[in-house]
Amino acid sequence: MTSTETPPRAAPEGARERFDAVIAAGERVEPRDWMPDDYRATLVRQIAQHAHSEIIGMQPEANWITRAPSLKRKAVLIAKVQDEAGHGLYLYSAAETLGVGRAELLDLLHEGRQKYSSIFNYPTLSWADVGTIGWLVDGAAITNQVPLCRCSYGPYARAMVRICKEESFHQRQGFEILHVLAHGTPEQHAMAQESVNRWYWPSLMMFGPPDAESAHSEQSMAYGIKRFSNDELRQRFVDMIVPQADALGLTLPDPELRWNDERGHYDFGPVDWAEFKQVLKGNGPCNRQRLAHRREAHAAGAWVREAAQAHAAKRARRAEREHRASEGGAA
Amino acid sequence: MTSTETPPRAAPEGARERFDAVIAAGERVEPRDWMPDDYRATLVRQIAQHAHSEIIGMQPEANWITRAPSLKRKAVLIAKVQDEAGHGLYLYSAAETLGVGRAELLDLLHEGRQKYSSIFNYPTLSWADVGTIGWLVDGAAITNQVPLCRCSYGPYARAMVRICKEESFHQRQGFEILHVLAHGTPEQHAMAQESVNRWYWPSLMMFGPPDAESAHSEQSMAYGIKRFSNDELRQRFVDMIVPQADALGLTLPDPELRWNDERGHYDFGPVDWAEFKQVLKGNGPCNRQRLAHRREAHAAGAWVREAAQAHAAKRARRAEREHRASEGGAA
Amino acid sequence: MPEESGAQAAVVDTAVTAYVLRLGDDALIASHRLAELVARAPQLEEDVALANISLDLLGQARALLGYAGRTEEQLTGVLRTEDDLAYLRAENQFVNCRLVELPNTDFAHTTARQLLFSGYAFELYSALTHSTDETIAGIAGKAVKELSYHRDHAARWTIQLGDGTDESARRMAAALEAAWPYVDELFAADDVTRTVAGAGVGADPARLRPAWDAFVDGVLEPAGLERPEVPPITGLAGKSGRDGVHSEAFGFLVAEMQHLHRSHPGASW
Amino acid sequence: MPEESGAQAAVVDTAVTAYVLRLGDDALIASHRLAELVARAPQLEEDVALANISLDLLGQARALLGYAGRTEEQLTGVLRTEDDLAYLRAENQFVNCRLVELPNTDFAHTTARQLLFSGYAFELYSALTHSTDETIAGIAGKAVKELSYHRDHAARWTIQLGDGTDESARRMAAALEAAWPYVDELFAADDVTRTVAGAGVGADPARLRPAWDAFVDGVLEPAGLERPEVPPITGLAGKSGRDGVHSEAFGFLVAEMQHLHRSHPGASW
Repeated sequence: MTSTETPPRAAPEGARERFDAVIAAGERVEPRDWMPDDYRATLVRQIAQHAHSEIIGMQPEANWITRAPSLKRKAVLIAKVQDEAGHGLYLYSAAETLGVGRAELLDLLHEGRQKYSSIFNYPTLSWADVGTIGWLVDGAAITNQVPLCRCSYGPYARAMVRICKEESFHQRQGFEILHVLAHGTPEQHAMAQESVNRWYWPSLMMFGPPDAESAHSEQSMAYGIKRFSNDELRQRFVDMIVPQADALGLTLPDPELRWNDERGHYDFGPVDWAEFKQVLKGNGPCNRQRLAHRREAHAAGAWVREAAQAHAAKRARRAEREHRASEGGAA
Repeated sequence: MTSTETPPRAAPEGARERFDAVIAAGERVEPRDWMPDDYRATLVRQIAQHAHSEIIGMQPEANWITRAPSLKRKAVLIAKVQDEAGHGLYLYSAAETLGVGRAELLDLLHEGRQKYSSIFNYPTLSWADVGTIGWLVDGAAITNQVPLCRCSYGPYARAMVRICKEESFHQRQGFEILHVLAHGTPEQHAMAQESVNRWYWPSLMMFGPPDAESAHSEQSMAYGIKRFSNDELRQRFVDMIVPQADALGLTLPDPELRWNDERGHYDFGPVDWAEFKQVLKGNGPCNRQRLAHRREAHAAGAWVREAAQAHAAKRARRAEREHRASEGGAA
Repeated sequence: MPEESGAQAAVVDTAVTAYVLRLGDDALIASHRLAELVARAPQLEEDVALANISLDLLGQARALLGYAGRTEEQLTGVLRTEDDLAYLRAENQFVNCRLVELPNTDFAHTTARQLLFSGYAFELYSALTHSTDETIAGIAGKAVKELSYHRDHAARWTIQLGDGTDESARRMAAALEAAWPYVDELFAADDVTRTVAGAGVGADPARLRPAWDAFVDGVLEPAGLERPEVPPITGLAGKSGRDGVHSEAFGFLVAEMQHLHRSHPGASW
Repeated sequence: MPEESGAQAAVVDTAVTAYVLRLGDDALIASHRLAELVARAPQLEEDVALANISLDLLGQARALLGYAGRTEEQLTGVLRTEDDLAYLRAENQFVNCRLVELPNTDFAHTTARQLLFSGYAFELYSALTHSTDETIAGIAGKAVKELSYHRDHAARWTIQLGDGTDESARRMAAALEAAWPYVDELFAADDVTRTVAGAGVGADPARLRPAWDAFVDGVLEPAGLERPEVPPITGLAGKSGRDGVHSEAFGFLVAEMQHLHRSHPGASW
């Protein structure tokens, strides 16, 4: 036990031991099982952040739906953003199995008290960004998420299986968009390259700070929520995308990028964590915009959600009255 | 005196006679002069409608400012819409000389209790419409308005002199826009012709219903507010634009249009007053949109106008306090 | 008289091309307006639902525009693809009804537009499943299943909003009133509809109205809403959406939709 | 060493072209955002005033873009007109600062943007009246008179809103806070500014800041507003508006502005 762990409240006899045994055996914890408070808190924080990332992540891509350059691409993009909304739904449901409702989590997001992936604080400035987000951002997300399919918490692990499957599909679509651009007109090629230049470094930052500086990681590893370190995942991602960039005919904007035979990995240059920290602190190009958009959509929809509730309540009252009336009639 | 005339209230001795003499002599009535109530009411109604037309008329043209196809045309268009706002200002000021404030008149407009020229209930659907509005709509307006420069009410007549001067300038600009299009690419020529086809008949309707059906006209003529009948002005307009259409290389969509040597005028086909009446009744393509736009802009600006008033009041109070303090200091 | 019947066949083919283009444009623009709302819906389930409906309509649009292009090619020898038709026509070459281009002023306006349009499109495609044109019948067979869901979705929201709070009832009534003047245009007949209906290829729009009326009344009643008493909006000298005469808002939609495509003439995507 | 000085001259000419393009784009986009408000202002006097300011800026933009095109022609042999530059560049070829592209969220946001921008542009063009480039000095001489009015107009409204009602003070403070992160970009130096300042053609942006600070403080004080304590917004890997990296909103502005022109390649207007 680490010193930061909250002592479990009202743990039934032997519950802790059973929990530890499940984790040790690499088996699944399910909603009705007893679990330590900090396990629950870690999961809620992570699932919420993941859910928020899905719904905030809709914005930069939705930004290009109305301007998509062909009807086929428009259809693919709408379907992708729709999938993200669906991922948000699964993940908020997974969080609900831990006793936290979607409305509460959305409030925390809107008040800036829970985070979402900082990558979505960068703008989509060209059509090529739709491709690059698919290739690099979804690629990084998958690298992060595939291990989560074996996460110790059942509902989260199962949501991740489904999400990863769809994300791989999105990554291939992104790659294909870029491939067409990179092999298109000179303007299209330039558009693709400019986009990759902007997104490459931020996508490396998606794996979080270097292991030496990473909070939370150790306990998450012990609990079977996290399985690889930030730096391990980042390396795995770089190793994956370098040959893909070659296949695209695009370059990655890192002069220090080269194969290291000894390590059996690509070496890459230092990440500019100063910019990353500014973006994390809220000063990125789109932090304010993303939250404002969410808050506005949520506020603009308040009367609709209230109407749906009011209508449901009216129906329930009417059903009750009819039920009573029929009983009265029967009596 | 007609039977509809309201008896003047508290007319000073001989005032009515002096008023009648001024009208008969074709001289000017000025704000501080006594005038009959119905003269005042007719003028307020007409000036208000004219002012409202200027500001509602900004909308169809402003609709193309952000899409103007060259920077030069964009500048000309902004300047034109700005002139219209200026015309609105003169005209509301002229109405104020009759004791009715701008805020009150705007309320009447927003509540749909005062009218504006029905021509602005048609949409601008292509860039060519900016040219056609200048040529046909401003052309019709000038035909209507030039006689008003000799209107018996001084402030209105003087406003009209200035307005007509600027409108002629606008008409020439509109003609020039159409001339360039009509002599441009086949697509541009088609754009110009399609636009003229849509605006021709509505512009003829700007002169109001046929004389036989026109309300208000007779008294307005007697008072020197109106000087020519609707049908006279309409004929004058048609006679003006037919050769201009030839010069443009565009056709007017009336198969019955032809020179009549005996009359010394162009004959033209029957106007579809049924559509005109539907538009007047509020069912034109843009009636709701124009009023909604005005109401929204006005409502969105309420806090700004309130702030300006509050600030002025604060300054006045501060000036008063300082004045008192300096008097106190001097004492 | 092979020449005469050839000429007559060309008249029908021309009308079919025009008719399919109308259907395609209705679906394209209806889809586009819904697509504008993705990531802006009142709740996450609606982001999914609106995207879904938008996608269905886009699928219909692609099938229809593609077919319109191919039938046009038979007449002109020049093929325009679905993208040529969506991205390279001027505003006044789009022949969708004005209803589908009405802006998403609020969720009630979106709901009203969807209710009135999908109610109409459902009846239309139900009829078109019997089209003598196999391609149209095929497209209609798929579309009618999708539209049945769209119609239900709009009906459910109309009832929830009409029979929800005072505010939602007020908004839903205002939205219906704003959309209602564009209904008559859906059922208007002209040479094109008469020709295609006569040939058994298309549907007579007037015949669709009774079922549409019954559907709409069946939704308004439980929603506690009245049929708006507003007259139809006029066209321009009798011309309206089917003739390429649209609203001012439509120009901005087209500009946004086409700008990127037009900025790269001849490029593939 | 005529060759070396020739190369050096080309470096300066390239920098001047880039610099004038920045000035032109700032004016063009600032003008465009104001033009969006015509017929939407809080009162008729403001419709006149905003149109007037928009027109002044458009006039500056035309002079500057025209000159940028001509100086570029000296280097490339290819002339791009003011319209080529405004209508046929991609979004990421515009080099305006991000401040001028901020949307008109409400009248306070418009006022804040105008206050910060025209305060800066006034100092800039005051300095440029001494440019060794006669064309730039000439444009600046006219612009500085116009900007003096724009600056006064924005200052007057900032004070009226800041020292008006509670609501207006709250809105004005929020608007200032939203615009403030984009201020540093105005005064950032790079190779272009260093080269043109060194050649006496352009101004060293850092030198403009003290007078700008004094102007803004002199407005905020009677407005009862504080300098917002918000850090500058980051660029993207250090790149920002001057490098063609803009906001998402900017793409929609460009699409709307260019669609018609791009729809008629080669046409005259």
